[in-house]
Amino acid sequence: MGAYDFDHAVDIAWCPGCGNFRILESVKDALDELELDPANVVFVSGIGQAAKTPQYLNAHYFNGLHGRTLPPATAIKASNPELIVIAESGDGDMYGEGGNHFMHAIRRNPDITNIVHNNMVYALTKGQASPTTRQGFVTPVQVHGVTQEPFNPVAVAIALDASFVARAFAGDARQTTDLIKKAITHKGYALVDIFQPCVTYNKVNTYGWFKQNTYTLEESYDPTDREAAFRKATEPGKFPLGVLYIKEGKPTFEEGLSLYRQDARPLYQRTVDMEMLRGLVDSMRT
Amino acid sequence: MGAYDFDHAVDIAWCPGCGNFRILESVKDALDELELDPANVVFVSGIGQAAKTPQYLNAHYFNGLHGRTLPPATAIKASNPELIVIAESGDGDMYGEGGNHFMHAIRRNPDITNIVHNNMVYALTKGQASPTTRQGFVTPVQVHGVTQEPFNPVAVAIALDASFVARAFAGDARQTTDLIKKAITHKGYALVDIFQPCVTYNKVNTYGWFKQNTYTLEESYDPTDREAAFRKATEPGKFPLGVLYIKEGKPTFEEGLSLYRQDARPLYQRTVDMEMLRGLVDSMRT
Amino acid sequence: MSIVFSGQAGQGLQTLEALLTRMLKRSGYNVFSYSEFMSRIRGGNNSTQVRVSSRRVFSYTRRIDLFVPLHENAMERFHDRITQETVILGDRAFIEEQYLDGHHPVLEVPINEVAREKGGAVYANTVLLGILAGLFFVDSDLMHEEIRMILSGLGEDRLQKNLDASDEGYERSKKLLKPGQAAVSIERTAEVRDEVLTDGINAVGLGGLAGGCTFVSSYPMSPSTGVLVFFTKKAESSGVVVEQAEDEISAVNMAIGSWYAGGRALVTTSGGGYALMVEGLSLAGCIESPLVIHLGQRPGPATGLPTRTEQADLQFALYSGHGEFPRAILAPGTHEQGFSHTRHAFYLADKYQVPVFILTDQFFLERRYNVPDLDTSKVYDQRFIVQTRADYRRYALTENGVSPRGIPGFGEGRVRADSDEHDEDGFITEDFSTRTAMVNKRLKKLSGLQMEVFPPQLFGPEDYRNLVVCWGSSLHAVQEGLDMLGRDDTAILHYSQVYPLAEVTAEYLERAHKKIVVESNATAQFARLVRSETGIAFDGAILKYSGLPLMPEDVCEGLHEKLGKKESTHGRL
Amino acid sequence: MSIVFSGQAGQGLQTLEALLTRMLKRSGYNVFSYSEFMSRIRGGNNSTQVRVSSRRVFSYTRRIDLFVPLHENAMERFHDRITQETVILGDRAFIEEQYLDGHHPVLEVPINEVAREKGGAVYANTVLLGILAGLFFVDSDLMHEEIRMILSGLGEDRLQKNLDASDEGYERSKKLLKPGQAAVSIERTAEVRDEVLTDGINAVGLGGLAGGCTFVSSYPMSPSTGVLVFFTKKAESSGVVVEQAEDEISAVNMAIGSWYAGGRALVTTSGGGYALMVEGLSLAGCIESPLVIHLGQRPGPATGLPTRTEQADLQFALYSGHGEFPRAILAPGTHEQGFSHTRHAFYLADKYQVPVFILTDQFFLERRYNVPDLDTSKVYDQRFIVQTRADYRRYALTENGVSPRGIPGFGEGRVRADSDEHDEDGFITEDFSTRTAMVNKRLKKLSGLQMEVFPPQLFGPEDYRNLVVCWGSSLHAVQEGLDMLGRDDTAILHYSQVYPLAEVTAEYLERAHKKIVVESNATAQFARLVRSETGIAFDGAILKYSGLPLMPEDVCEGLHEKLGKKESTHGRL
Ligand SMILES: Cc1ncc(C[n+]2csc(CCOP(=O)(O)OP(=O)(O)O)c2C)c(N)n1
Ligand SMILES: Cc1ncc(C[n+]2csc(CCOP(=O)(O)OP(=O)(O)O)c2C)c(N)n1
Ligand code: SF4
Ligand code: SF4
Ligand SMILES: [Mg+2]
Ligand SMILES: [Mg+2]
Repeated sequence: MGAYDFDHAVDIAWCPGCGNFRILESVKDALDELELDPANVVFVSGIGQAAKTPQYLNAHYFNGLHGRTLPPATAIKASNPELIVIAESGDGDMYGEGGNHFMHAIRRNPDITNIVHNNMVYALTKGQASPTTRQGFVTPVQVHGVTQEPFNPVAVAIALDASFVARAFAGDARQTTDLIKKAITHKGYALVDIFQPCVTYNKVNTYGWFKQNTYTLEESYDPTDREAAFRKATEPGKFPLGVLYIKEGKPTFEEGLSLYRQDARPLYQRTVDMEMLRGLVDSMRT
Repeated sequence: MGAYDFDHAVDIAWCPGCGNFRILESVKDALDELELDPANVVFVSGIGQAAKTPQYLNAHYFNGLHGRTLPPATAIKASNPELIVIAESGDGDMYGEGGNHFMHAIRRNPDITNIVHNNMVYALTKGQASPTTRQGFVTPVQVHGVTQEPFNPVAVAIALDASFVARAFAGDARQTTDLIKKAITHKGYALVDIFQPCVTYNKVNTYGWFKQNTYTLEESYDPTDREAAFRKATEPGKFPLGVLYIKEGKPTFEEGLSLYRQDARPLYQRTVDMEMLRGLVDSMRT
Repeated sequence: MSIVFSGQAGQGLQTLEALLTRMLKRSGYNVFSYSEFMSRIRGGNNSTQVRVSSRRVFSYTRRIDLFVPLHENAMERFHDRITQETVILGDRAFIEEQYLDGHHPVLEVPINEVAREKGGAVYANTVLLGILAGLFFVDSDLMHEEIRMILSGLGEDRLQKNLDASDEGYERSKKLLKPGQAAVSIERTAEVRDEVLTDGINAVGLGGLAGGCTFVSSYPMSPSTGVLVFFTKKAESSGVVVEQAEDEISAVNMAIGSWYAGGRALVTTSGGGYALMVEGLSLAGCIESPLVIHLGQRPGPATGLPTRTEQADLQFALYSGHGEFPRAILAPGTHEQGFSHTRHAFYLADKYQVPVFILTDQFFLERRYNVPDLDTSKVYDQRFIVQTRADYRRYALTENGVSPRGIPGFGEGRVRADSDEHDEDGFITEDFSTRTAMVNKRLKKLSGLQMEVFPPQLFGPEDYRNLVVCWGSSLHAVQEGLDMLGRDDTAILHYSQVYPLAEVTAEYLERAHKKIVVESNATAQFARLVRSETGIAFDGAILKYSGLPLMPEDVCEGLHEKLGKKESTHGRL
Repeated sequence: MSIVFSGQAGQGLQTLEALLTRMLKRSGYNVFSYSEFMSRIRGGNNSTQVRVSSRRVFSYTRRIDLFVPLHENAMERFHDRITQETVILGDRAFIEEQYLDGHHPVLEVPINEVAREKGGAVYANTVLLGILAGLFFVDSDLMHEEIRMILSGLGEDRLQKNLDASDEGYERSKKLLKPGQAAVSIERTAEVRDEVLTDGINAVGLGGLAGGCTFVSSYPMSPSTGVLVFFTKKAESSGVVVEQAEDEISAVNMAIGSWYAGGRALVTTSGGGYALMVEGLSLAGCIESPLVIHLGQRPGPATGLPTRTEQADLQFALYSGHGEFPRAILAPGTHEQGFSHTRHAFYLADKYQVPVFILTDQFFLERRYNVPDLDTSKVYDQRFIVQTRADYRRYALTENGVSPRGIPGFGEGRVRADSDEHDEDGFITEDFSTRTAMVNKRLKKLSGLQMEVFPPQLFGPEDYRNLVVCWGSSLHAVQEGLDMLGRDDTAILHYSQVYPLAEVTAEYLERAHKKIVVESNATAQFARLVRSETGIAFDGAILKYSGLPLMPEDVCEGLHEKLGKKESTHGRL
């Protein structure tokens, strides 16, 4: 039993065979292998099937609103930089409803890990298209098949000069675990977009399909080359798995907060400086 | 007097010398040169200094909410594809508050023109940083200077495989006019990000600065090469002006709407099909 | 008669519900059905209630006459509803020990074994359908027809297996009853056979089409997604632009944009999604755009109980949006009203250029029953847009506050819509007296809206002693609950429009000795609204907010408690 | 004495306002100032009113004693406020013909010419400052000191030119008055010199610091941006994380995230921005997060009048958010309350784990006057978080509905916050009785909030015949307006907390013969709230919604009309 397992049985609300189970295991393995104390680990999620993940591991969690995973995650890290913060949710949550936060969190570069279960569908609401749904995919709302360009999260993240961009496939547990570990240890915002088969609402992008349509980046691949990364991120055909892009040396959001430079204490340990306050009021007398 | 000029004096609420005046003229010139009937042209804007532009030319306008320029623009075009729709607003409006719509409008690809006055600042609210503000820029809210990565709209648009991406500088009226004309005649979503000096709140990115920090793309530049476009969009140093990227042959949003295939009439000309309705109700008897 | 199946998500209860209700209705029974289900795609425990009756039935009842457990823990959540009168039908393996004590009527059928014999566990539902068809004396040809209809997508082989499974169930039903035990004896009515079987989703959707809806932009959210799906299905045949937006903010701004350009747009959403539309509502208020909002309520706050029901967003719908502007809120109580009120919403929105809400809830949308007809003869197709002249002014000041509405592309004029305060032309202004005039102009429209209010409907004696007030989807539970209580000194006043509040309200309330409000929320929101308008307070409230629909039993017990013992009333005795 | 300068955006009126009010206060005058300005950066027409008095002055008055036009159309918007008593001071070129008819007292000073002589038109403001310093007998050293202080950023050369310009103005003032014309004779008070001169922005900001605020996330929006800027300026010295979010949705979700992790967070916004926070409010309600929202009202709907004032978001603040959960709404009337109530908001939010609003408006935030002190001795620094044990349960059911609040990183336990309905541990549940228990738990907190309500303040005779009720920023205009009317049978009841509504309300209202409400909105929202809680209707309402602040004259005239001629009252005659 790992540090993140419960000591009692848990009723998991996912379908048997769902890729989410694999991701849950990979996440727990990554945390265990990094020997992170669950008392310091906070999961932040939105709403959706993927967003239920934090319920099933024994850490802190903040299960907020659909699409609003990154703002609280950023704030939690900024309010107590000692915490390890993992923002984990679905493709609809992160790239659809939450698309604006996705872009601006990347710009802000908080030291958090952003895990996205990319099943190319809105599963919890029963199978509508998500931003990453491939063209032609038929759903109850997209009755003639999706016509829009699928959202390419890794290309957009690279265009935003994100500090860490990786892609994984839930079916490859070892690689997924390793990528999550790298993302957690990376300093700065780290995206791990994970292909996740939804066995109920996505009968096209199955385990087999993902297996056939992905490959692992060569050892020689240099993730610090932005242009090459963009090429990889947008190349037609199979999707590359691995760390696509790393921008080294970016300062994090928390590092930019001047108040921690003089005093590293997290916010909850601080009290009102009465003298400072008195001084401020008195300065308004003259 | 052009077709878009009023026959009476207009009190324009901009500062003397503001780049917005130049853009206003370029827009009117483009429309005049294309001989577009103002009765068919609809401007859609949000809130901000840039967003006031439609007030100052004699066409239809929908001046909606801050950040919400693209959704109504998309819907107006979809409700009456015969209209020419121009979504025009500021950088804060389009890339900050409205960032999610920016991404998803590009994916949807309505046949509209999206003009963004990029002055790298929130002008109407008195000088806070906008998403495109350069690092180090000091404002009343960013007192130590902006630390975040500036938002690169053209790179993001290319990452989203936008159908037309151009960049202009308000100081070059002829080029700006030409780019707007190209954007309007282009079929599909067309972005024209225009560098616009704000003489009041941006004392760094001035006319002179923009002049020094931009150059026009070589004649030989091939805007259909996505990788090259991304390189241009992200290259350090001076900003290239001109058409950065064109993705040919993308179907537009309106073309994807099945109802227009059988019947091209705009929505306002349609009436309820009573027999169809009766039929639907009767089908629920058995 | 109330039948309840209890199964897991993914077991196909919804198909069974559809098959059974259609089949029974076509056999001449009045039917009602409602499924309560968890916010998960597989597992857990869900249940469907189907009521079959010689009279019309519209509400979800606590009572269970026939209970069918379909998986291992199927009875766990029902201990308080299974009585010694409840017949338990099904696999012995799914019936809890305590009910096999001989004091509970049990009809054992090895449904799963039979299903497996017929090709697999997936055929359990059709075996059960067959059993029930037998018990209700349904014609087996009709049963086959329905199966062919609903399961047509399965392919010939699996279709045939389903037919065989149903036949086997049908056969078994004959042997189920011991000699002397009566089969089901509910009267059938010929007229019912041809009635319209509908849920709230279809009623609202069809009402939208009747109202001339041509544009729907929304973001999926339970329980409102069904209406989006409805329009998608009908998009082509009826000329409706349907778009799944990237978020609710986009959805509402698209809808307003569409109205501006001549569309007649609807958004469908639930509380959390509506929360994101609130700024858009205020935009519609300011630019005087029509807007139709279908708000399907579910329990909050925040994500709450995504697949459950509640009526707790009345105040939110009424007071949301910054600034002051008029609106109307319709709250249909019946499926006929779901249809007619949605149609009416388009009329009101267009005529007065204001946002209009159709306030339903998960129970309203998902429950299904037969109605004689949805009256399509009153198709609403009046258009309020004008062809503009060159001197057109979008916000011309008029007597009643309504300015002729032009759209771009139709006429000579320019159509300027502005979210800033504007003058009659639509240009931004900061003139203080224009501002005051524009506020007055917008608010004046309330008088027009007030004149067209749907009055509340009174059920029961005109000379009531007690008055039970309810709104929206609660109507039927209140009616049946009062029937159960059997008091003839008590009437029901039901509101299918909650704002503007009908002016007769005070008159009705003042005539009552005791006034009880019944709502599916925790704070009696409608009572508060009534008090804010009339000053009148209720004497009691029956409130439910567990997430389950209000049941007749809740009402009956609540009224019993509030009204005391039945008094000899009315001189009628 | 009421002075009004009328100039264009970009002419530096705000600097003049700061210089003048500081200087006059330090000379021993009571001062009040308020600028009304357009939503543009250059041009148009703005004006600043500075009132100078021997008594405390707090309100914006229609009366103008001294009018200074500073550009060509400077008088256009003031025809109805410039009377034959109004002294017009300034450049002849800016004074309209009609006022040069000899019936209006005019003090011609070629301010611009003098400024140009001193180095350029930009020095006009300091010339004017000098003139006023002279008229008010301000010590010229003090004047110089203030100029050095406020204009320190300009560099030595321009600073010196400003000083010279002011001296020249000072000199000129001596020659302005004809023999026999009196200079200004207002009594000065030594104590005033050392008082605190503050606007609402600083009062609220300092109150936030006193309340222990450590996190501010917001998006710029007039008139609330000032509070964001306040915290930015103080961020380092006081340990506050301040972040400009990409939108208001992010801002509110960040703030809630910060509370979860041990911060004490505030968002500052206006109606349109708050509209986007409404889903977040409901989130705070569900996960029982504290949250402090500074909502600076401006006229809506939609973009409305961005730089003007109104009190029209009371109902919106009260009923926004889907689902049902408690909240509190404070509406400070004075700057002292701006300070103390903001501090109190953090206390309430933290103690009850609910969202708390500080409902101000543009007028409240921008007006400036001297107060004796802001009482920092009552610094609030109580923390309500607990160190968790291993068996910690975030939503433990308790007597008063409040569960001990743990945060991650402080203790052994796990802190689980869930926007779905949850059990005591914070895990998602669909159990109906747990749901009901959790709704009850959350709503129970209302009783606690009710017990800590700020009671309304009564001004005037205890045995009043008429009662004038107001809330928030309207207090002073009502007080001065009633003073003008001079009725001693009428009292004022002012609410600085509008929700929960103080229970004494009915008692106060019932004692009045006539009850008049005064609000800066069009629909009398507070009156509606009072009626919804007490059933009591007001006899009349004085409402203003032009975008300008409520003025004493509005109140005086309104009361005169509603109360009729002054009656012989009270037995005191
Ligand atoms: C504001 C809001 N809008 C809509 C919803 C309904 N909703 C819940 S989950 C979801 C989609 C989930 O899709 P995704 O994030 O891809 O997660 P998945 O279920 O596929 O894992 C939606 C639309 C909501 N809860 N809140
Ligand atoms: C919901 C909402 N939030 C904030 C504002 C306030 N606001 C008006 S304009 C603006 C920024 C404008 O910046 P930009 O779009 O770059 O336009 P500019 O004035 O620079 O041309 C802001 C924050 C608003 N009107 N609505
Ligand atoms: S619906 Fe799809 S994503 Fe959800 S649990 Fe089932 S398989 Fe997984
Ligand atoms: S503030 Fe800047 S953007 Fe606005 S009008 Fe002035 S110069 Fe132009
Ligand atoms: Mg998904
Ligand atoms: Mg800008």
